[in-house]
Parts: sequence; C-alpha cells; structure tokens
Amino acid sequence: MASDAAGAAKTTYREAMREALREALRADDRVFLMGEDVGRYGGCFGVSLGLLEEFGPERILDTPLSESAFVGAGIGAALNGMRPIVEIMTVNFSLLALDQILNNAATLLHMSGGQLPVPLVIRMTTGAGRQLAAQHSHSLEGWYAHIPGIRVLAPATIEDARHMLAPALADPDPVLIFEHGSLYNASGELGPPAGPVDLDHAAVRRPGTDVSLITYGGSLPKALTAADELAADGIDAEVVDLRTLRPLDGRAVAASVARTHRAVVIDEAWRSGSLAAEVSARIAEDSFYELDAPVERVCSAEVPIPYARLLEQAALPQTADIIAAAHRAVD
Amino acid sequence: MASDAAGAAKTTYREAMREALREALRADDRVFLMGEDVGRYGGCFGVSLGLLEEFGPERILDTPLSESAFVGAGIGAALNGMRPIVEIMTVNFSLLALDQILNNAATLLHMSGGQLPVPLVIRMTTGAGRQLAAQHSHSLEGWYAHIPGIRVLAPATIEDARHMLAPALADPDPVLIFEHGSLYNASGELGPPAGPVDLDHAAVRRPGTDVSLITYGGSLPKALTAADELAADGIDAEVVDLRTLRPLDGRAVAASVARTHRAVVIDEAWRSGSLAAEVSARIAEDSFYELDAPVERVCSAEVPIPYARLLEQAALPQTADIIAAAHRAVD
Amino acid sequence: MTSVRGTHRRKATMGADVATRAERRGELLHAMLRIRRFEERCVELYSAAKIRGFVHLYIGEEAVAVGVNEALTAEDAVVSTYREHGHALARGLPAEAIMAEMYGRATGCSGGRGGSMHLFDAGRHFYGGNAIVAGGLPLAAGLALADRMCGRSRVTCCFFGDGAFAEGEFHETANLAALWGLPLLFVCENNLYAMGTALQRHEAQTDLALRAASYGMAAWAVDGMDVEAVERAARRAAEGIRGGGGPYFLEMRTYRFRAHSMYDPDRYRDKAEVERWKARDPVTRLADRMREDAEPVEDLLGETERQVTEEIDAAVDGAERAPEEPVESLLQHVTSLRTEAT
Amino acid sequence: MTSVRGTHRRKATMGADVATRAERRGELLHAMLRIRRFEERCVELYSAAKIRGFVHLYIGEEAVAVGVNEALTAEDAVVSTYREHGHALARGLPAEAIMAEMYGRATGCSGGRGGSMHLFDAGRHFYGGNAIVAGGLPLAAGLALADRMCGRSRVTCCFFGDGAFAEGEFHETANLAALWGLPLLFVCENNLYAMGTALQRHEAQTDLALRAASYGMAAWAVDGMDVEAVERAARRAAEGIRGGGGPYFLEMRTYRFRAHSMYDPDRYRDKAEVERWKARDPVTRLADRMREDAEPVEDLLGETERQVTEEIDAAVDGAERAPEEPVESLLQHVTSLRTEAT
Ligand SMILES: Cc1ncc(C[n+]2csc(CCOP(=O)(O)OP(=O)(O)O)c2C)c(N)n1
Ligand SMILES: Cc1ncc(C[n+]2csc(CCOP(=O)(O)OP(=O)(O)O)c2C)c(N)n1
Ligand SMILES: [Mg+2]
Ligand SMILES: [Mg+2]
Repeated sequence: MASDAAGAAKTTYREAMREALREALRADDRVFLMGEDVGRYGGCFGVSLGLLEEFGPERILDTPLSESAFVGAGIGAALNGMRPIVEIMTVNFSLLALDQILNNAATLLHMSGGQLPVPLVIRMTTGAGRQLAAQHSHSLEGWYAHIPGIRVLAPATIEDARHMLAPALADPDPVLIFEHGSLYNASGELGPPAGPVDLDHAAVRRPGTDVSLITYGGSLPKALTAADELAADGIDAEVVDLRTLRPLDGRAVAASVARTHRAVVIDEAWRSGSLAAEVSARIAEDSFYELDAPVERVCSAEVPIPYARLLEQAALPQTADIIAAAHRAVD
Repeated sequence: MASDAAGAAKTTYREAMREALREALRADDRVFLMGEDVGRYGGCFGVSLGLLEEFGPERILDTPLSESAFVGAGIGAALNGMRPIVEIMTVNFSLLALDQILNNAATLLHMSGGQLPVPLVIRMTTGAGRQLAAQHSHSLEGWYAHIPGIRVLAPATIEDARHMLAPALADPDPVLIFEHGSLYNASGELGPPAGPVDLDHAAVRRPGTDVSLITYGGSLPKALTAADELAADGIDAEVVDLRTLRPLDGRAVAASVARTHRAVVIDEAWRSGSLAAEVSARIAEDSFYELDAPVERVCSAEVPIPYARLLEQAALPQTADIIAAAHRAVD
Repeated sequence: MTSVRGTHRRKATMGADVATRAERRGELLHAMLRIRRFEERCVELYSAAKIRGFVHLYIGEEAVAVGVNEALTAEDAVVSTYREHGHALARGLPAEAIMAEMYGRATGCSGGRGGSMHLFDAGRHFYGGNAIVAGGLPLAAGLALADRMCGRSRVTCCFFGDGAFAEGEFHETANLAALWGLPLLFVCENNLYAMGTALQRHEAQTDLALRAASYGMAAWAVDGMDVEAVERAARRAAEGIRGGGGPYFLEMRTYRFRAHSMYDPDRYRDKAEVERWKARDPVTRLADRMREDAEPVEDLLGETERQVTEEIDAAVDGAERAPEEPVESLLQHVTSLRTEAT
Repeated sequence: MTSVRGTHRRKATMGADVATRAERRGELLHAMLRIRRFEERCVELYSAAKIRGFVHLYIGEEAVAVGVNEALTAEDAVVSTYREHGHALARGLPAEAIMAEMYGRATGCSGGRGGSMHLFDAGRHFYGGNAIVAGGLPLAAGLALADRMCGRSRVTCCFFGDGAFAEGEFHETANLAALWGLPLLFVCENNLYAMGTALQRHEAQTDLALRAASYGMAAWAVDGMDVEAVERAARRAAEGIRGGGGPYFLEMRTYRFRAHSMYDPDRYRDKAEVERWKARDPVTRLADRMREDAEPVEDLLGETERQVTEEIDAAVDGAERAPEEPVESLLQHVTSLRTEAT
C-alpha cells in the first residue's frame, strides 16, 4: 500500500481484505483464520499471503479438504470463546458445509433458548466471469440470505473490504462475507477510515432521480458504469448498494424508489429465486403506490455457467442489459 | 385401498405414493428405490412399507447414512441406464447431498454439451407442523427451485401423489418431489386416473373472481379452508396450486391475477428469499397493470422453527393469516 | 477431578479416599435407574400427548452415559445427539428442566424451543442435542480446538451412533482431530442399528474401533452394558487426552431395548435378539454383581427407586405448572441483539 | 481385452501374441509423451490467452493415467477430476476434441461448455471432469452399481487426489462400495499435495492404502512413477473386480512437476524436493529401462516426438479453425426436452 501526502492510499480490494484480517488478528488474541490453503499457499486468491509468517501456524490454520468439518470446527471454537474467521475457498464448495451453517451456526442460539451465541465469521469468494465454468461460478449468497439467524455481507468497494470485517467480528452472531472474485484486483484510493461500517444499512453509491439501480457485490461496478452511460442519455440513475443481504435494508430500498419511482434490480444469481426476486417483491409490496413501472430484474441466464467466453458473457448480467432495463423502466 | 361401486377408492396420500412406487417398479425393470430405511423399516414415514417384500433387496436398497454418497450413486446409476428413485428422508438432510444435486445432477447435461442426461427422481419429505423443531422443519424446496436443469414437484393432493411419479420418471432429467409431512395421512377418494399428470402446468383448485390464493404443497389445504371461510364473508377466492415449482407456470399465475386483480401467495418457507418472493415478484413484474393492490405474502416467521406447539403454530402460516391477507388485498 | 452427576447427589472423587466400592456402585445404579425411570415416564407422557415431536429413548444404553460421565469434570464439554436424555441427566441437567423442555415450557432447558432432541445447558457445557446425524461431530472438534488454543486441559466428549459412523462428517472430524491432536473423546454408541438398518447393512467393516484406529488415534471397543467397564475405559481415555495424547475413540457395544422412536413399530429386529440383550441389562447386571460381591443391594434399590420416583414426580409436577413460553417471544434469540429485521 | 488409447494407434492385446516387450513399452512411452507434450503446449497457449479458466497440469503423473488405462477395456467407465487431460488422452479422447474444448469451441468434447476441468465423452464412457474435489466418487459408485444390477462385467475407474481422501465423500463412497461389493476401482493419485497443503498436513494417517484397507477392501500402494508397475497393479485389481472381488483401491505414489494450477506461484514446496521427484520422471525412467534392456529407444523417441508433435499441431490447428458455439445455443442442454422455461 502506497500512501500519498494527503493520507489516502492506493490499494486493492485484495490488500484491503488482508489489512482487515491483519488488523483483526493483531487486535484480538481470540481471532484466528482457518481454511484450506490460507497459510502456506497464502489463500487461493492470495488474500492471506504473509499472514502465516506474521502470526504463526497456531493462528493461521491450514485445514484438510473437509468443508463440513472445519466450518463446524469454527462453530465449536466460537462457542468456546474464540473469534474464528473461517475461509471457504468459494461459495461453490460451501454447499458441503451448508448443513453446519444452517443447522448449527444459524440455529444454535434460538434452539438453545438464547444460551449459545455463535460469534463466527465465514468468508468466501462468489461469482462468475473468469471462465471457471459451471462448478466454480455460482452466486448462491441469496440462499444464505434466506437463513434466519445469520448476517450476510457483500463488500463491493475497497472501503467495505477494508472496514466490514471489524464490525462483523464484533457481531455476536454468525456473519457470512461474500467477496466477488472479480473484485480482488480492483484498485483505488482508500481514504482514512470513516469509522466502522454500519452493517445494518445499504449505501447510495450515486444519487439520482429517474430510476433506482439496486445491486450489490460484483455487480456494483457494472451498475455504476451503466449509470454513467445512462447519464449521457439524460437518465439520472441512483445506484443503491445493498451491502448487507441479510437483514435486508428494505427502508433504504423503499426510500430510493420513493425518489425515483422506477427500479432495476441487478443480481448475478439465476433469476428465479434470486435475491433480486426478494428485492423486487419487496418493492412491489412496500412501494406499490410509488411505482410508475414494473420492477426490472437483470440476472444471470438460468443455465449452469458455461466455460466459453462468449457463452459465459452472454449468461451474465452486463452493463448493456442494465441500461436496456433502465430504459424499459423509464420509457 | 377400498373401492366403491363407482370405481372411486378411498385412500391416503401415503398409500397413493406407495401405489405409484409399486406401479413404477412393476412397469420398468430399470426402476429401483434407494435410501435410508426404505426397505426393512418400510420408509421413515411408512411410504415404502411392503415394497422390499414384493420387489426384493436388489430393487429396494437400504443405504448407510450417507446422503451425499447415495444421492451421487443415484446420479451415476441414472447415467448408466437405470431409472433410480432416491429417497432422502427429509429435506433437512438433503443439504448433505446438495452438492451432488446441484453440481452433478443438475449440471452434467449442460456441462457435457448435451451428452449426459440424468434421469433421476429424488423424493423427500418437507415442512413443519409436527413439533419436530428447528432441524426437522425446513421448507427448502424454494432453494431447489432456483437450480437450472432440474424439475421440482410438490404434489399437494392424493391424485398428484398417485400420478406424478410416472411422468417424473419419464422425464429424461432430474426431478425432485417434495412431499409435505402433514399430507401423508390425508385421505380421500382417488378417482380413476385422468391420464398422466401434466408436469408443466399449475392447477386451479377452486375458481374464484375476487382474489388469487397462490400456493403449493402442505399449504394447499389451508388455502382451500381459507377460501371457504372467505366465501362466507362474500369474498370469492381462486386457489391456484403451483404443483411444479420449477419450471414455474408463470402463465397460470398471470391468468389468475388477470381474473382477480389481487393476489396472496402462501408458502411455508421463511419469507425473505422464499419461493413466494419469486411468485410475488413475477406477479408484480408481469401483471403490473392488472394488479389492484400490492401482492400479499403469507410465509413462516423468520425463525428456526421452535418445538413448543404454540410457538410453532405462531411461526407457521395459518388459515387465519391467509384470510387476513386476503382481506387486506381486497379491501 | 469432580464427577458431574444428577441433582442432590454427593460428589464422588477418583481417589481411594471417600467412597467404598459399594457406595460407588450404588451411585452408578442410581444414575442409571434415574435415566431409566425418567424415560419410562416419558413414554407415559407421550401417550398422554403431554410430550410431542420425536422422542428417542435411551433405555438399555444407560451404562454408557453414566460410565462416561464419571470420567468427566464439570469443566469438560459434552456434545450429544437426539437420543440424549441419558447424556443430559448424567451430565447433571435437572430432571425438571428437561421435562419442562419436553413440555415445551418457558422453564425448559432450551426455553421450550428445542424439545426432546435439543436439550442444552451452556453452564454445564452441555452443547446439545443435535438431530442431524453426525452433525455434532465437527462442532465438538471446534470446542476441543478452542481448548487446545487456550491451553485449557478440558476434554470434549462427543456421543454419536453407529449410523453416524457412515456419514462423511465422522470421517472429516476423525481426520481433523487426529491430525491436530485435539482433546476430543469420541464415544460411538454402537447399538447395532441405525433406525431399522442393522450394522452389517450399513458398515462394510463392522469393527468400528478398528476402523477408527486407522486414523491414527487410540481406539477400543468396550462392553457398553457394563457401567464399570465403561467408566474404566472412559477414565483411561480421558487421562490420555488430558495428558496431551490427542483424541481417543471408544466404541461402546450397546443396545437399545425400545424402538428407535415413538413412531417405530420395530419390525426389523428379531424379538429373540432383543431378549438376549435384555438379559444383559446394565442395571440388573450391576445389581447382580453387587449381590455376587455380597454388597447390600435390595434396600439400596428400594431407596433408589423411591428417590428417583420422587425426583421425577417433582419434575413432572414442575413441568405441568410451568408457564408456556409466550408467543410474543417467538422472534427472541434469533439473533443476539437485534430482533430479526429481515 | 482391448486397451483403449490415443488416436491412430495400433491396439495392443494382453496375450503373448503380437507385441514384444519393446513394442509394448514403446506404446506406453508414446502415450505418456503425448500427454506431456500436449500439456506443454497448453502452457504456451495459456500464456497466449488462447486457453482460459483454471488449468491443472498432469505433467509428472503420466504413468498413472497410462498404466491404469492399460487395464481397462472400451466398455469400462472412467470418472475423473479437474486434472484430467491425462486421463482423457489415455482414454482415447481425440487431442483435437480436448484442445477445442479448452478453446471453448463448438467442436470441443463438451461443446465448449466445460473447458479444461470438464472434459466429457459419453461414447467412451468418460464421465468427466469434476471440479468439486471428491465430487466424482459418489457418481462412480452409481455407475458401478448400475453395472452390477445389470450383470455387466464392467469396471468403473475413479481417479481422485490425496486431498480428496479427506473429504466426507471419499469415506461415504468407500463404505458404500465395500459394503455392496461394487465393481469400482479407486485410483488415488497421491501427489503429496492438495494445492499447497502437504499430505502430512492434511492426513492424520499418511499411509492412504492402509486407511483404505480399513474399509475392508483390497488396497495397495503403487510406485506411480513406474508405468509398468502401475499397469501390473491396475490389471491385477481390474481382474479382481471383474471376478466379483468388489472394489479395489490403488494408492499411486506420484508427484506433479508443475504448480497446482496456472495461478499457483508454487511457494510451498522445496525446490530440492521437486528435483528429487523429477529424477524419477516416468518418461525418462521407462526410456532408461529400455536402454538397460538393450531395447532400441533413441529412434523410437525421435519418431514418437515427431508423431506427437504432428498430432498436437493438428489439434491446435483444428481448434483454431473450429467455430465458436453460437451464443443463441446458450440455453440448449439445460434440460433435455424443453428449453428451460422458468
Ligand atoms: C443426516 C441425517 N440423516 C438421517 C436422519 C434420520 N435419522 C435419525 S436417527 C437415524 C439413525 C441414526 O442411527 P445411529 O447413528 O446408530 O444412532 P441411534 O439412533 O442408533 O442412537 C436416522 C437415519 C437424520 N436425523 N440425519
Ligand atoms: C470441495 C472442494 N474444495 C476445494 C476445492 C479447491 N481445490 C481444487 S483442487 C484442490 C486440491 C485437491 O488436491 P488433491 O485431491 O490432492 O488433487 P491434486 O490437485 O493434487 O491432483 C483444492 C483445494 C475444490 N475444487 N472443491
Ligand atoms: Mg445406532
Ligand atoms: Mg494431490
């Protein structure tokens, strides 16, 4: 990280995550990082590079390939006084640990009548776009956002990558952090911290008056680009970054729609049953009398994501699709 | 099954499923049933009772407790010429096999460029209402309905329990059948078969003009009861049984809303990210100009389903909730 | 090391100081009978529709919970299954808290939210109550990991069945525990059946201790119908674990005398087989041994029955009079701080 | 039994009739070199951005795919991993179909939908190409189950890595296969690393054959750098399976000479360790053995290199000229009949 005179530093999303991890490990002895290849390899996407050297093998734990066991172990360690950060390489493999996440992490507190909070953070990569084909391109964070008892975060900016981890660790309940694979190399200035990120609220990334582009994670850059291009067409789009997928900030969504009266929801998941469906349903239900046009959804085609570049790009939401949807909503 | 003179037979949902299985096993040597305790125990809900005796252990296979392995084995057997019916005791345990279902069963056809269809049927029980508490009360069929490449069925009537299996087995692709646990003891007349069930279309179970109650599976009886009570209040409710959760029969939903202009969606899943969200979003998107009121959703409270009867009942959608929602929509 | 047992019972110590053999045996007998009678009452209450949901009885297997518990201290942790009344009672959860839980009452040990399959007691390090077969194993590894990280010398004891052995979670946890040398005591209750599926129909290698040993951990088979044998094995294992010897695996050869659950018509077992195992009833077996050793037992039995009945009567009474958890509290405890906004 | 090998190669038979030892070795050498050179070309093409996504090289492990394939007939089935170029080539998938797949072309063996990690060929019973570690194992059990049910004497051969051994799926599948006596050949490619995690850091018991044997199936460790040793072991195992001997497990002790994937900077291994293993290169080792046995090898090597280069040139050429899969076909093959309505 190179700092300039004003204190703003040029960094990447990956480095910002790493800094957040480093800070957390330094700040609290109870924090440790566990997952496949987080140590000697440095993390499958290089996020944890150097942490083993700095914190040693008792705090940076390489695990065997056994997602269910090490996620469950994270839950047990959280119950027993630690503050584990468990990395699952990607959301695709998290299915193997889903039983532990749903039936233990999310449920123990309630099922025990409030006796057993689980202060666990689970990080994983999500999303497509790098020609990794059907088994490595899922966007299943919407499934997790269906589960009561957990918090689901989707840092889409370098600031959020840097500053969401601390409040996530401070949450007494399980928090899942989804990092879109296409964001790791995103680089930019990281300003001085504006205080801990508020994990309960969505953020308006670009104010506008004509249409709300509502999105999160890896689709945020596309939505922002679309907004720029729409501006050239005379359409002033507001871009809302949900940031927290559970609990969903329905008020922020409704407030935006109250300003614009039109909405496009962008989500890289398959359309049917996506998180975008929930957002669309809420808008239609809660902002029915505000809406001037049907809500538009821009999602992935309902197909296992194919390898070939053209096919993959055709399957995923693109800036052009967002622009077209915004035009449909506005016209 | 006792037949009366007219050929109609009194039977239960459980017996209807069993008859369907028996018929399938008789009709096609490639069909076999596999799962935990389907044989000697007779199925954890008694559905397959007697089938081991009739068809022998080569066709009724008791498996070890290993959901991932035996579901995956069903996929492999389907690829290799068989027509397996795999029973997962309940949807709660299906999470342990979700990777196989999503990444193999649903994906192999597309990922192989069309070479590998997977003619597999997976049956499982779903739903709450019997005080089985948080780990045995999930309604996760909505998650499965998110997956491209599979078909998801929810037989809600004795007829559908009896007649959906044959077309499911005839489907060259994976079909998941969700049987709501509260339906097994439902009994009624089973008329002579009206031909194989059409798996692409929803069914209007009760025509009406004032409001559409859209539901499926274990919530259908509640919706029908609500419709009866609403009739007493002078509200003529139409009840739509989705039957097939994927592909969703959006046209039937739109057609009903075009008749009634008001909709209530009932779904036992947790509200956020439920299948009801998808249905609600579709109505709002596709029938925007037909709707006279916001769509209402009646779902489960967003809480791990508790054991205590009063708490459990408070968590689940009830007839009274449906009636109240219909009133809100109509008033 | 203090053993944790039922309510108002004198604490036994490992040393040769206090308890004579007869006294010790009397306590074991009491602990087992307490479970037995408690569950018999559950059956009645289930028939009377006071208790609902799934209920899985431990009757026949009492020696395992009681014997293992002797090796644990109040600081140790227990992770259990849906068949956990015995583990919970042995661990010292008040019978009334358990009974109230099965009644779905606010005073239940899980606030009425758990029922028979989900008993919890954080103070007693009793982590439940897991109804996903093998689902407690990874969690137990994590409890043990935290202890090791913090330099605590606790043991985490994880109970699970022979059926759970076939699940991937067992394998992953066994490997993790052996690899990392975790202070974890695996107690496999091999009652020869996973629901209706006999061991030889679900395990390729039915010698489970042998299989477990292949992970490189100490593993023995134990006569699970002999509470003293269980206690000896558990003590040896717990000592090994406390000494840094990593995980231990105990295969408890046992049997459930009742059906799998209240719904199970028990069609898959030979009646003669059940009778053969009943002849090895851990309660009568210990009583017989006391008789053989000329230890006074008849009065003791009578007194124990009386005490146990009294305790259970009080538990039922308490549960009957306990308040329902108010419906308004439904959303409480979904998350710790916020009332679940969604 | 006919062995299934690369294109335009003479079929070898098991009997003593046709092939001399030198000829057979020449064929093995050819098959290994074909994989080696194919993958070296992949590296070039990856650098030139012709190939994208994740690509995992098999270089160093060629003896395993080639030796095992010798024991399989055209009717047998193969289930593989994301590191499967070698398995696919040995199985007889045309180099051009594989190359076109990596180019994402319509003529690729998966219609461009799969890429390097998802090669398929239904006609050759090559069931891919699974990028979920251990995800192919349950599927392989099912293929074998269907064969047994239908009375076919096929073998299903499932390749997987040492890392996969730790996953629950391995355990569940091993138990199922051993319990049911399935005609399944487990081929564990133990290359000592799961990505950057060394075997002793992910397995409590690093003797994998020993662990596998605990399920009650025949299991041996094999020198995976010696193609003839691999072939012998695989033949013995396949014969055992065809004879109804149930599953067999072969631990192939091997090593990957390259990084885990194109993204891997390979920081976690000792360079000296890599060099030690390179000294056991299966290609040079076989060539050396031929020299020792005074079999003619220099001309053969030259000729083989020429043939292989020609084949790969043609494959690249074909892939370069092959059409893209049209974007309009995106929704095809999501389901068999309907175009996915949703
Ligand atoms: C993952 C999972 N699969 C299936 C079930 C249903 N089920 C509950 S108990 C049981 C048998 C378990 O047998 P075992 O582990 O031997 O324990 P036991 O009941 O004999 O004490 C089954 C199949 C479940 N609860 N969880
Ligand atoms: C379930 C799952 N977890 C993690 C990964 C990421 N991953 C891909 S390959 C690999 C290592 C596998 O090692 P091994 O089984 O030994 O095979 P090798 O790559 O050495 O051939 C990992 C961790 C994955 N693909 N699937
Ligand atoms: Mg058992
Ligand atoms: Mg490896």
